[in-house]
Amino acid sequence: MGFSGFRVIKEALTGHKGWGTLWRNPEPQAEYDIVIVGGGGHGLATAYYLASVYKQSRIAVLEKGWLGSGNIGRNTTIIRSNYLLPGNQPFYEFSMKLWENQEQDLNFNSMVSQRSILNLFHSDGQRDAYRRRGNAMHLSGADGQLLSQDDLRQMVPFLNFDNARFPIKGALMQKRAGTARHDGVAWGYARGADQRGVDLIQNCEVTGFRIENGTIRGVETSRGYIGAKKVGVAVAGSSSRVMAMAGMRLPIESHVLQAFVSEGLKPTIPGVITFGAGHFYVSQSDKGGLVFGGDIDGYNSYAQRGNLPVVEDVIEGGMALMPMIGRARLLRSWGGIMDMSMDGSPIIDKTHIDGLYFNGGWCYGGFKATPASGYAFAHLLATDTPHNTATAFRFDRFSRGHVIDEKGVGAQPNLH
Amino acid sequence: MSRIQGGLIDRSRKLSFTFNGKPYQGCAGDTLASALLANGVQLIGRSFKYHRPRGVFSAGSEEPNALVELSGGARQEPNTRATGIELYDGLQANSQNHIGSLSHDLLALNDLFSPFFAAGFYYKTFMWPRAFWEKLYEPAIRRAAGLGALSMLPDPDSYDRGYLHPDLLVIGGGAAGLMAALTAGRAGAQVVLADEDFMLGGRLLAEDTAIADLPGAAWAKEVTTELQSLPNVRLMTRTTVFGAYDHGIYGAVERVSDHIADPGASVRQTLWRITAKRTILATGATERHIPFENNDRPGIMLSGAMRAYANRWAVTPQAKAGDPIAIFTNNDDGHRTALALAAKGVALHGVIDTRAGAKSLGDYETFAGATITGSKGRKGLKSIRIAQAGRSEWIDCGALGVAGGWNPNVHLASHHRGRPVWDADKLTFVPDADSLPGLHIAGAAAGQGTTAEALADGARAAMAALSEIGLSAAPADIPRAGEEPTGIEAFWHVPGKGRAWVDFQNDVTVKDIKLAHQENMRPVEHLKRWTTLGMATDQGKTANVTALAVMAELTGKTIPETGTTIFRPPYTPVSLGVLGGGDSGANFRPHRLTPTHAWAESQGAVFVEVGQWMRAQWFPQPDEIHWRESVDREAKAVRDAVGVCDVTTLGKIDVQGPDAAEFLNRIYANMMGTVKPGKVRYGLMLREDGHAYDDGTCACLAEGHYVVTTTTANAGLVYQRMEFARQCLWPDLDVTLISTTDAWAQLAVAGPKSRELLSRIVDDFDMSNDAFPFMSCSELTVCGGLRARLFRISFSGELAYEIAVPARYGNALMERLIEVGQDLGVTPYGTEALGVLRIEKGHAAGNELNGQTTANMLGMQRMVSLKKDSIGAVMSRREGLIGDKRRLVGFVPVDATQPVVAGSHLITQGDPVDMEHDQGWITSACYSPHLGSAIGLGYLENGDQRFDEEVIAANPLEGVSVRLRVVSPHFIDPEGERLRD
Amino acid sequence: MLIPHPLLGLRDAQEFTYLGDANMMARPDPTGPDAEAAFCDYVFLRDNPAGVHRELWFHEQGDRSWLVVTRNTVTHEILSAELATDVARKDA
Amino acid sequence: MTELKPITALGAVAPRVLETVRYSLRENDGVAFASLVLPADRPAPAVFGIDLPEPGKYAQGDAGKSAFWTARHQWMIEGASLAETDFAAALKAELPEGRVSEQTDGWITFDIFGTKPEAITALLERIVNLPAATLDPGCATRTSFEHMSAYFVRRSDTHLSVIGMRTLAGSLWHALETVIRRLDVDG
Repeated sequence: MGFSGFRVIKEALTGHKGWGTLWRNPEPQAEYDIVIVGGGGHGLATAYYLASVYKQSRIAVLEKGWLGSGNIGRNTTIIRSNYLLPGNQPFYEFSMKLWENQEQDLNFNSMVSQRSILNLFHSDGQRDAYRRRGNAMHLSGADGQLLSQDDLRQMVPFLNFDNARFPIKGALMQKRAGTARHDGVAWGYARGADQRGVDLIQNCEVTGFRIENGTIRGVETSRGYIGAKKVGVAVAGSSSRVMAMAGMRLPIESHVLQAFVSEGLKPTIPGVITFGAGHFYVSQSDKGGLVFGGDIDGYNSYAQRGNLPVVEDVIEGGMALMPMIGRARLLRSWGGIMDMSMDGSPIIDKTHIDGLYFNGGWCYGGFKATPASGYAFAHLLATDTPHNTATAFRFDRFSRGHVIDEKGVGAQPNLH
Repeated sequence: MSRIQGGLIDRSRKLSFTFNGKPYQGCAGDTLASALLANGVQLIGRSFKYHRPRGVFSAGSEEPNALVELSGGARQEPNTRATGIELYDGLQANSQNHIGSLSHDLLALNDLFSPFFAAGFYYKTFMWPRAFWEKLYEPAIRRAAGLGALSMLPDPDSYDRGYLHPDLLVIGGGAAGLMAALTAGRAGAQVVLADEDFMLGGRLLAEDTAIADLPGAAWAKEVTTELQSLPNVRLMTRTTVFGAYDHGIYGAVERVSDHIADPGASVRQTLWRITAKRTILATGATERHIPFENNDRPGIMLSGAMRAYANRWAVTPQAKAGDPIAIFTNNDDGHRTALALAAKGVALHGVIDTRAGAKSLGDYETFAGATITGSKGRKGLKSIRIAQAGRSEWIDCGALGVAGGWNPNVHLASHHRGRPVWDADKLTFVPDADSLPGLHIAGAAAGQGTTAEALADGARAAMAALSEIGLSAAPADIPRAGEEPTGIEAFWHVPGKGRAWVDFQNDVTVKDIKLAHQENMRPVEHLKRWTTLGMATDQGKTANVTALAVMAELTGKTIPETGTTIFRPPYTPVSLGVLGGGDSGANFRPHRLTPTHAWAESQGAVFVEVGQWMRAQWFPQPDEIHWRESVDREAKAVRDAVGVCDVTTLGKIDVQGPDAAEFLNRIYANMMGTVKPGKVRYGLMLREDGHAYDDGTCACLAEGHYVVTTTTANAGLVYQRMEFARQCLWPDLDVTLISTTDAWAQLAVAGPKSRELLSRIVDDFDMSNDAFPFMSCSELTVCGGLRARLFRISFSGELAYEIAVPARYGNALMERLIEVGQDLGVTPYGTEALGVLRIEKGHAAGNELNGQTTANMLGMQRMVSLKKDSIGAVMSRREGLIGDKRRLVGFVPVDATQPVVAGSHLITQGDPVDMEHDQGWITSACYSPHLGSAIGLGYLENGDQRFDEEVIAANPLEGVSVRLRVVSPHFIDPEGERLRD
Repeated sequence: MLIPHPLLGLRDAQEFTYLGDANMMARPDPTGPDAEAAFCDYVFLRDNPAGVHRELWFHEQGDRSWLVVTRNTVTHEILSAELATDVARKDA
Repeated sequence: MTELKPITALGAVAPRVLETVRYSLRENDGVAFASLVLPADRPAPAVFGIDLPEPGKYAQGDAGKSAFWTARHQWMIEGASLAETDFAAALKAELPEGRVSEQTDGWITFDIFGTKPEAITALLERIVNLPAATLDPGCATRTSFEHMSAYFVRRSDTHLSVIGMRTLAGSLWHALETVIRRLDVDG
């Protein structure tokens, strides 16, 4: 039964007895047409679009923990399509369009809030680079505006304009950018997939691939062997470990990214703001917490926690940008594992093993990509051809020399 | 008023404060919470979702309810726990999260509609129509949500940082912590003892248990005095250790002056990073409550807190002294509160004990096998309903203490994601002893909760910790402590139809947990996220274990099967001011000043931030109104006469050694090792992935001695990469690298008259073109014996030099050049003119060398030598790099009055303006005074074959598009005659 | 984190900058027959283990030495640290 | 000697001095610096009467000359009041086999004198993240402070030199002055 305001009222008046489960807890079947490894945002979205758009059936999602327990459950919830390079920008704009219809599509309020993003710039060189980027956005059909300092003083008067080490000279704004409720996105896709017959199997860890003559046959799991015609892997934070079971080395390093939330506050910050002269970005959740982050810690890590230097660095940036937050308090910090690729851009591609497909290397930008990543991966799994917005996300771009390096820092993942 | 006898407050020091504008008095030693209770104030705040009236629930940092906005103006501090605010004279506090007054909060309407706000309701609605979310629903939700408000004014206070490196860090100054610190301190170890309270003693201050025949608080004071006398022990009160990080590093915040009415010049708080060889976690325990219908009213609090208020602060929490008090418990600890209150002559209803066999431990009534099934009193508790043996009865009650058992404070032990283990006897999670390397857990934090246990365990932990680091301690003489009963039987919540709160601040009730179960949100993380349990500012310190128990009951699993509770840093919320401490304004990051900065300042230069550097951007003359006038004048002066510019910011690396030439060959794409003494060569560096990285010059001062320059931005990184090559790739090459950027002031002297100008300052040095041609270098002296280095290199395309002198003379050299060159028209120029000059000459800089480009794109493919290996050489030959047809070219507007705008994208005439037809972009642009029009550089597909073609520079971002003509990037002297002249 | 510098003792990791996998010291032979493929592996592919990892740290705020640190990426425990030059000479 | 007049790192004619209750902070523009690298395969000889120190250490020699370890086989040689001389040339003459780089104006010394040893200890707690023993008298090390890299040389129990990059002198002074003034207030 669908969700709606009327339904909420009806259930409230009858003791909430009518709400069913958001999804089933099915036992794994012996074989599926398509097995998705990873019940995070991208895996669940993939399953949803496979079932809804590509009309595939006999699909399972295998999740080693609980649904949404990956990076979809611990991120700073920003959605945007303000990329520079042609390999990226159309894909993220496609994702933005999917966000814009997501709640109605899923019948689930994932609280997509198009409250805008401001990328501040602090020098003429940065302005030129943002103009190049803003124009790339327009070229791909996205929106963007270049704001002056005067515009910003009107819009976000609490920024440190007058006593700054790196004066704020303006910003690239994308109005359609904003935030979404991260858990809600996972649950919305999970519920949608479940309603379309996808088996979402929790506490089911993939422990190996069964590969015969270069073709995938199925996966070994903590709940037994499961046969599969096709296997799609979308396991951010575990990509290298999982693909190593198929004998692959990846152009990926795993790093820790910390994120932070303050205590709840009355409305303070209108949209998303990123500091161009320090490592800091911030938005405010509907509950009132300032949600912010900065750089990755910088060393390989699977520990899901970071260290103090980056905590201090991020918050120093925040204080320099908006010194009115000094009296707010940090409530919680956490760390997620980021699969940092060698050029800072993701991979959605077939592997050299027939029937084995890979989706990963999202660095710390995977959340905003969730809908398009799921859509494009579903397209690849269903049709064996890349989705037209994701043609550049190939494995062989590294060896052939077609990297998609937005930051221009080369094969050093901790700088992307 | 409900002050009673005794306590640890100083009744002789009265402190005035206001709450919601109304004046009150308290005593030194009070917290805001105890002082408000002493004044009969029960209603202090409103809950998050339903805006229910709330009062003080605890006596410590676990407080979910009594949050206030402390102070006013720019110092307004929202969400501050009244239980942790040390009272000072003149304190102002206000309640928060209500519209209208605290007692008549308009948002309390939410409470009436609470059935609609069940767990997860917002995921199910507010979806139609789509546009209403941002415009209507979300703003309304945001206004109602949130807690306190920021002032929106910059934080006026200063914060400090510090670093400590003790042998032993003891966290918590209660019985276990004091005993641990004493044991280690007497053994001579370097000890830091940190406690969040303003007095040491922890729970001893709240109890009446005797130690060594002294009241616990008196014993704590004695120990404190001894610890203070030990030079190797540092006692840090008002200091919260908030996070456990890797390798024994802990973060702590010391509240230096928050408790002082007038802190003067003192910092507000200090962030300490404590690197300890070993750590003892002696953080005690937090009490649980037992949910029952309407258990959230002001006047209902934790039983242990009630005992603390009576014993330490001499207050009881009723609105009126004399209103009777009751205790609801499933364990012996509730009875201890009854005993403490009875001993102070407080009127007691008795103890409602869920255990069938419960008996009174003193002179008060016990209702065995009884529960509380409801309460009344909208803004303060009026009555409770006691159910016993199938009957229930309403009785008047002014305050209720609830005792559900104690949870060890495992927080820091779980910061490395270590999971606590369930102790079925004690009915609680205790931390895994191996949860964190180097950490020993002692006392109530380890489940050793009686005073006697804690004393012994603290001493034991200290000895164990010291022995691990090679220090020995004499076995401590453990003082005798009074007995404390500890019996407990599981009882997690009182079943019923009404709302029974589990998590007070976020308004999560037993019903919400049931709904989460019904909807299959059963894994503990789903439960938390669906209901928001434990997500409030207290991180669910008083709620999480109870919630697990409720879920366990629903699923039929055990509590440990259902889940565990782990906590994330920080232990309690920490101000962003102190975490981002230090300078947040103009000194947020250091400034590097060039050696001529003082002179430039005296000339009225306009400065610009270039990374860490402050550089002169231009030097306005009195009659110049627009910056372009200054820049045009400066650029022209270089083309026509001579200009001087401080270029010290370029990185300089001294390269020495017999293998220096070979090393440079491997670092640079082009052949560099063959540059002869007295010569300079331009060089291009690639990254190992084959992309262009940095460019600069290499001057050979003598055989085996070179000075390499880098771009300003990459100075540090190039040095680091060169060290990598030297140490990690080719350790057998005998070469030395020393960064000498700061040692030399380097001035560019450029223009047709530069030779003439320099010849006026050099000491006996032949400046002629023959003796010192283009790309020469030499060591020499200037201005009567000052050692200097002279390089004949050009960035502007003019005859030009760079001269370096010891940095302290840079300022004077600049003055001298300007002074002696007046007749030549010498002109100082800044970075803006420097940019114009290099664009006119077609020199790539940061906008072109942005890490995405190749030697091909720069037109420098021939510089990548095929005769030798160098970093990036192999990879630069990959198909994608070789096949890249974009080339750096120049652009002029077809209509000379039009601008060229950097960041515009290039589109072939007639093509649609979209990504598919993107042909490149403008990297740099300026107005060229030499050409009298705007010019630009940019990368264009097949650009080197498209000279004279007209293309569109599309700038839809700003709604303009300009027709440009493709030209050579060398707007000036394409043959390079001037610089060789 | 604390890094046990072979010459200077325990130093806070904040004094260092991180490069990554110590395999980056094993630069392929540029003259080999499959040099380009070997370099592609060298530059782009990583083992990225969850567990013991040999990696390069640069003591930027100290003696400017490159260290090979052996560290567990799951627990962050550091098992050893050596001067990269010594390691490179040994491996040569 | 040149007819040009030098200025100090802080941009003035005379070095800056700050006297507070517990500290004296002095810009010392007179120290000459040269870095010395010696071939790895030989034992380090004495230079200007200095036995070149071990890692983390500082040593004094003849006539105001001293040295501290900066990296393996590498030292910074200091010459008090020799900043106006060609100190690198003098060092090269002393030790022809050494590789010498002139560093005099690469660095600036800020001398801090505490009224008592405890004053220096308290200061070190605020500015360097190192165990106290790392900077006992006779020790020297490089570390970061307020986003700047500097050498810290403990010349005696009441004398600490902070040697920072010359172009950062203003920011370094600001940071040191801030800490010193706070310690006067908060101890």
